[in-house]
Amino acid sequence: MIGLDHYLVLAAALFCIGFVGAVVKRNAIAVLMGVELMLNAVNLNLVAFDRFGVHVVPLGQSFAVFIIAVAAAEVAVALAIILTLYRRRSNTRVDDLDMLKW
Amino acid sequence: MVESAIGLVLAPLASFILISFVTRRAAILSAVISIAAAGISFALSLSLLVGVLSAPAGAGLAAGAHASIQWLSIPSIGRFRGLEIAMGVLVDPLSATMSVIVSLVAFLVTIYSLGYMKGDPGFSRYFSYLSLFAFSMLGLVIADNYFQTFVFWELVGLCSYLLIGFWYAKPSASDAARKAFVTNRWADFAFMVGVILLFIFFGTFDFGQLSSAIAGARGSAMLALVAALVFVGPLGKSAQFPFHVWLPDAMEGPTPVSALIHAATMVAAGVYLIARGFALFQSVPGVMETMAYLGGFTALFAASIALVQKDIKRILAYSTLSQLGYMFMALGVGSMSAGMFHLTTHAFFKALLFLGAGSVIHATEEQDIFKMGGLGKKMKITAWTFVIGALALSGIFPLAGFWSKDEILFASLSSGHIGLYVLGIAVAFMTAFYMFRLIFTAFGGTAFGGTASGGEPTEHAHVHESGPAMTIPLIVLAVLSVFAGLIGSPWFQSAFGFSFGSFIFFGRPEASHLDMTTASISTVVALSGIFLAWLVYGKKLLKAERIAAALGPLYRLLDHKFYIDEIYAWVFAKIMLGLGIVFDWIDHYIVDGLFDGLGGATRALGRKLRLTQSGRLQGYALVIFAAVAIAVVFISTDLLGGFLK
Amino acid sequence: MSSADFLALSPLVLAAGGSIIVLLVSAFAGKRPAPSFAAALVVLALALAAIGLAWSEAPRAVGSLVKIDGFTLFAQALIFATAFLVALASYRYMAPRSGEESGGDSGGEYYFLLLLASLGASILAAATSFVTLFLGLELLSVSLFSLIAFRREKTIGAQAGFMYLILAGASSAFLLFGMALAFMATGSLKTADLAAALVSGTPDILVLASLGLMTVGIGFKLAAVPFHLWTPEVYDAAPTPVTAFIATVSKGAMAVFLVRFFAPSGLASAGAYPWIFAAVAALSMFAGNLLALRERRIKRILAYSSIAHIGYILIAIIAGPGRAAPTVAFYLVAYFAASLGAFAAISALSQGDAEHDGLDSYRGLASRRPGLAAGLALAMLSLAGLPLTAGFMGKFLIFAAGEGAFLWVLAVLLAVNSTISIYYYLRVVSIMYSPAPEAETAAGEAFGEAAGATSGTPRPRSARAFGPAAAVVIVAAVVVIALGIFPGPLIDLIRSLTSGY
Amino acid sequence: MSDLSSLAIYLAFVLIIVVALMVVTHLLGERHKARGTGIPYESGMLPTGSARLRFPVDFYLVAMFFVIFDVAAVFLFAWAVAARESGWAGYAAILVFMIESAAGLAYIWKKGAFDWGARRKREHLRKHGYSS
Repeated sequence: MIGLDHYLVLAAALFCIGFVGAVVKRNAIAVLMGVELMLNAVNLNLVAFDRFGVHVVPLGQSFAVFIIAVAAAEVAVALAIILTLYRRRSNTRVDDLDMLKW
Repeated sequence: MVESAIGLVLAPLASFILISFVTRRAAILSAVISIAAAGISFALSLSLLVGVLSAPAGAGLAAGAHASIQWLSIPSIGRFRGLEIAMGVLVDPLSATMSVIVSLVAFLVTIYSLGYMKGDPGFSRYFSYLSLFAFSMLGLVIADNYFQTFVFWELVGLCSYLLIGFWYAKPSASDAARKAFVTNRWADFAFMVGVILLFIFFGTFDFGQLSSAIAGARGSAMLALVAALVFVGPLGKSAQFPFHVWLPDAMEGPTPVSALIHAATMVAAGVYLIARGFALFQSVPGVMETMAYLGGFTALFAASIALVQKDIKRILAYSTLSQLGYMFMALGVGSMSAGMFHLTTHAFFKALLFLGAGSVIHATEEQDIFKMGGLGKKMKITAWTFVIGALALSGIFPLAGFWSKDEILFASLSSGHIGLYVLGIAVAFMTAFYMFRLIFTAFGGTAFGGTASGGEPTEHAHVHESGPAMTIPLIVLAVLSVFAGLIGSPWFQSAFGFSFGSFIFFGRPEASHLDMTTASISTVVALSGIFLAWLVYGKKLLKAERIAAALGPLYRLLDHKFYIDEIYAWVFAKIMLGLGIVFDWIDHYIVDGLFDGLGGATRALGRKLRLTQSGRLQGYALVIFAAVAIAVVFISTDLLGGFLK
Repeated sequence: MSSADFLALSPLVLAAGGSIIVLLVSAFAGKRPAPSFAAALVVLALALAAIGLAWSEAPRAVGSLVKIDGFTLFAQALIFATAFLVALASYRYMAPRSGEESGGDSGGEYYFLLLLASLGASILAAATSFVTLFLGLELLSVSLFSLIAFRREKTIGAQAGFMYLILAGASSAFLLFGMALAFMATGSLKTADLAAALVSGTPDILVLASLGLMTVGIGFKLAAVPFHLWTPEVYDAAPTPVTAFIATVSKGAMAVFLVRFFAPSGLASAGAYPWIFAAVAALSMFAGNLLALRERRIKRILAYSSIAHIGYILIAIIAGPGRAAPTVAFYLVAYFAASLGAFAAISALSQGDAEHDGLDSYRGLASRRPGLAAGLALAMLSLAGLPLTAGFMGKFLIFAAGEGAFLWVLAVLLAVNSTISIYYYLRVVSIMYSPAPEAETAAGEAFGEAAGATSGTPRPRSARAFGPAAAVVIVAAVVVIALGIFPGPLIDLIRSLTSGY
Repeated sequence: MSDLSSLAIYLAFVLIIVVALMVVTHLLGERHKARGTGIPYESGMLPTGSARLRFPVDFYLVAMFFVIFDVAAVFLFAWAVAARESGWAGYAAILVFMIESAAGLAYIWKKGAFDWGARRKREHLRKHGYSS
């Protein structure tokens, strides 16, 4: 029987994979995907708590829906910014974001 | 009485506003307004003094008037302690006397500036600052609580900043201004902490309420802490030993400013504040002892530096430090009367000396005394008034300085501080020596006294006496320097039934006296100082160079002012900026370094981690992660029993 | 939703609806940003006016999502007013950049995004639930990503926007993870339930872990050490008015939320948690001030100084119920006014193409633009906490709130830090008031006598005399002075509004 | 406090996995760097040109719009499930939501985001502004 623990471990693993992805990857889109993975790990957590908790109202699920929507907005803005950068620099590697160094 | 007190503060403020916004293009009008405002303040302060004097004799600090309004009131709710801050005026002998000194010197200096600043492009701006300063200083003097005092305290600091850096095109001037401000802020930081602690312990800022509250708390450790912290504020403003570095540099400002702010009034504000809060300091013997010895030390320290200075204003600046040290010493040995008396007389003769120096600088455009010489013949009024000021400063009978210095020496002796007494005598000797070194070099002899020359002789051909706007204040101050001391003399006591000591005092009125032993010792010492200066610089029987060479390292030490500036610069550069570098380093390199470190560890395996190449963005993310880990672990210690509980 | 609910939410509703209108205006009303600008100002003014309507219903909890009370309304009014001033300061700054470079866009979206960001901040300031906290936060963040990257002709802005986006995304993921854990521990998404769990006996490890994780999201928005690393770069790269917005509204809203979160329970009794805040406060103060000492660019100086100011505000927040709310409210007003004044002055100087950022370009400013120099100097002095400025009263109130042994150390550190900060604030001032290296002749006097000297040399277009940004500088200066001399009325107002805290 | 230990383990997992993943990525990753390592394998043929062709930017735009409006549907479904229970208030709320979505749609339409087929026209517009 799959219980809460399984979901939690999965969510934690997802969160970590996402974080490592965000930290390790060189491609801006991959970094973005890492961040999105972290958010989805949270969604998994919320839904699992909702399912295994004793709540009458599916609070966790509805919260997850909001998170998904916000994540989509974030991705849209991120892609727009990446596109702007891409047009100018013709690649999307994060380590080229070095103009901010001084 | 309260109305006059408010009026005397507001007149310069009105002048400041008027000059800044209306008459800033009309230079002469600005000066007239400023002078008029200072005159009004002076007249009103005289009326205050008369009012206080007409109170029954022996009323002491109780004579006068007190009025205040609630400025800020936050009632307490729950754990939030209420905050009641009043703004008020306190008129008593102390504040009345001080306001007379301040407004009188301000009045004279404003008139003097008319001549001194003539033709300066910032003429109006100068007078507006001067009025702003008069407002702030008078506001400080009549404040009835620590909070208001602090506000005006900072404001005079700001004026001092503005005026030292008045010729801001000169880098040394703006550097000096910043140095003065920042040094004072360090002292004010302790002062502020002290004041707020005071409020938290006693629930009020009011001087009157505090002095009765403090009486009930004598001997407690927190009172000692508060007194020590508050004491640091005056140390900064009066430029006592660890904070003295800003005052000599402050001479970059126009000379009348040095006379008003950095000799007569603002630097004396520290002494005034100690007198104001004497109840607080007096209840902590440790602070009083520190005050006495620190003052004595500064007096000796500064006087010794003054011995070798060449710049006329710097000599006077170190002399001011030294005299302020005297005042601290007087207060420290418990004689508020002597301290305030010396403040009064010093205000007159030191303002005179500075204005005299200004007159010389104005005429010769030179500050090095060894490039002057023979000025006595060309500038008779300046020279004679300068000599009077120097005699008064040296404490020659019966000039002002004699009486007040004698009070201080007597007070230190009678309170059992033999060491301080000896120190005071030594300082008196040095004072007489460096003042007459100055006079014999600059005013005596022929043009270019002969020791060090540099300019062409023709340069001084045009030197002539300054105009009446400058000489009249000199004469007035010279008269005051001669006679002001008499109000503390036994003769005055017997003639009018009261004297300085029975007018301003703490605890018990202090009788005026003329102790023949101390008086004659100090006079002899001062005269011998003058004599030595005459031998070296007047007659040139002893060669100054040879003395300097003989003293070698000591001379160098004095010439470099004991290297205090260098030490502070080192501390700032090494410690403050060093810490900045450390934080900078953490921000820039720990992040990269994390990766380099990881990379270094794995390089042995044949390949760098890919994240070594990644940008700083990801480094930042990793720092966030590390912070989370630390936070979670730290919080969780609560569950494991918790080392914090 | 009852009509009372609607009234209580009317500022938010107006801002939300208005932002849609501004968006449409920006697309349909021609090529100039002016219509959008005007529409945004009207919407903000209406939202500000609606605060009065909402006040008639306060305090009122709308569901479990938001609670409209005096403190919230105060914060919202502050946010909208600040956004209004930021919009004013932006107009000329953004104007030359839109139109030519960006392929014909009106650039009006800028004002839409600004509105949206202030809406997010207002929601954040009213949040009583994790859902509204998150939504407000993200509304604010997502708008800021676009605002930071708004100037498409500059890659550096896009880079900073992307960096901010990734870091904000990651930190809000941590925040959300914390919320999920709190949801599990308490079975509710109300912030009050988490706060209650925090003080009830020995807290669950879930509760503590969730707080630890949420600290990241909160700390990131506040830019407190060690979550501050993005600050200098984003401040530097973002358009100056946006920087002003980040420094004020974005941080202030989160500070208000924190105060409200800890108001009922008392952070001081929450085990090790206050220690974390204390450490963060101390680190922020020192890091901010010491890093600013070495900086030579004014926007970065202000970035570091904002880190230090968050440290000061955190002290007030730790002070707990009864003290935190009024102190933070006053400090925010003082800090907002001074920051806005400084950034608006920089914006006013940076019109045209050249960004006025290096300290050296401020040399002799006092003789070229005496008014702006005076405004900037006043802002600096207020940030430094000099008496008779709002900043002094703010610091003083924090100091007075720091009663009690635990906070004393912090209060003293505050005093030490405000002394250190004098160094770099004063450096800016004295550079402005020193003569310009190239124009020795014109540098003579700044004060009246300068009129003849400067009128001879023609001013460049960028130095156009008076614009909306200059008006913002004046407003800020007036507020700074007024609060420094007569803080009483505002404090009374704040106290009556925050009586529930 | 049984959940305590399990959660401690849970937290430990979080930490361990992060570290483990970082170690594993570099342990398993390619480590040799011969000449041909970086070249894509094309059945022995040397590749000509990059495999990564530049897609027209419009694809990304459409993808983005799809994501945004697709996610909006989530709210519609959620509302639809509870449409009866939520009553008129729910209806009003979803109506506001739809109006806002429509406004967004109107905005991007006006901005010309949907003219991606008519490449020429778009280019022309970009040059001369969107006035026509």
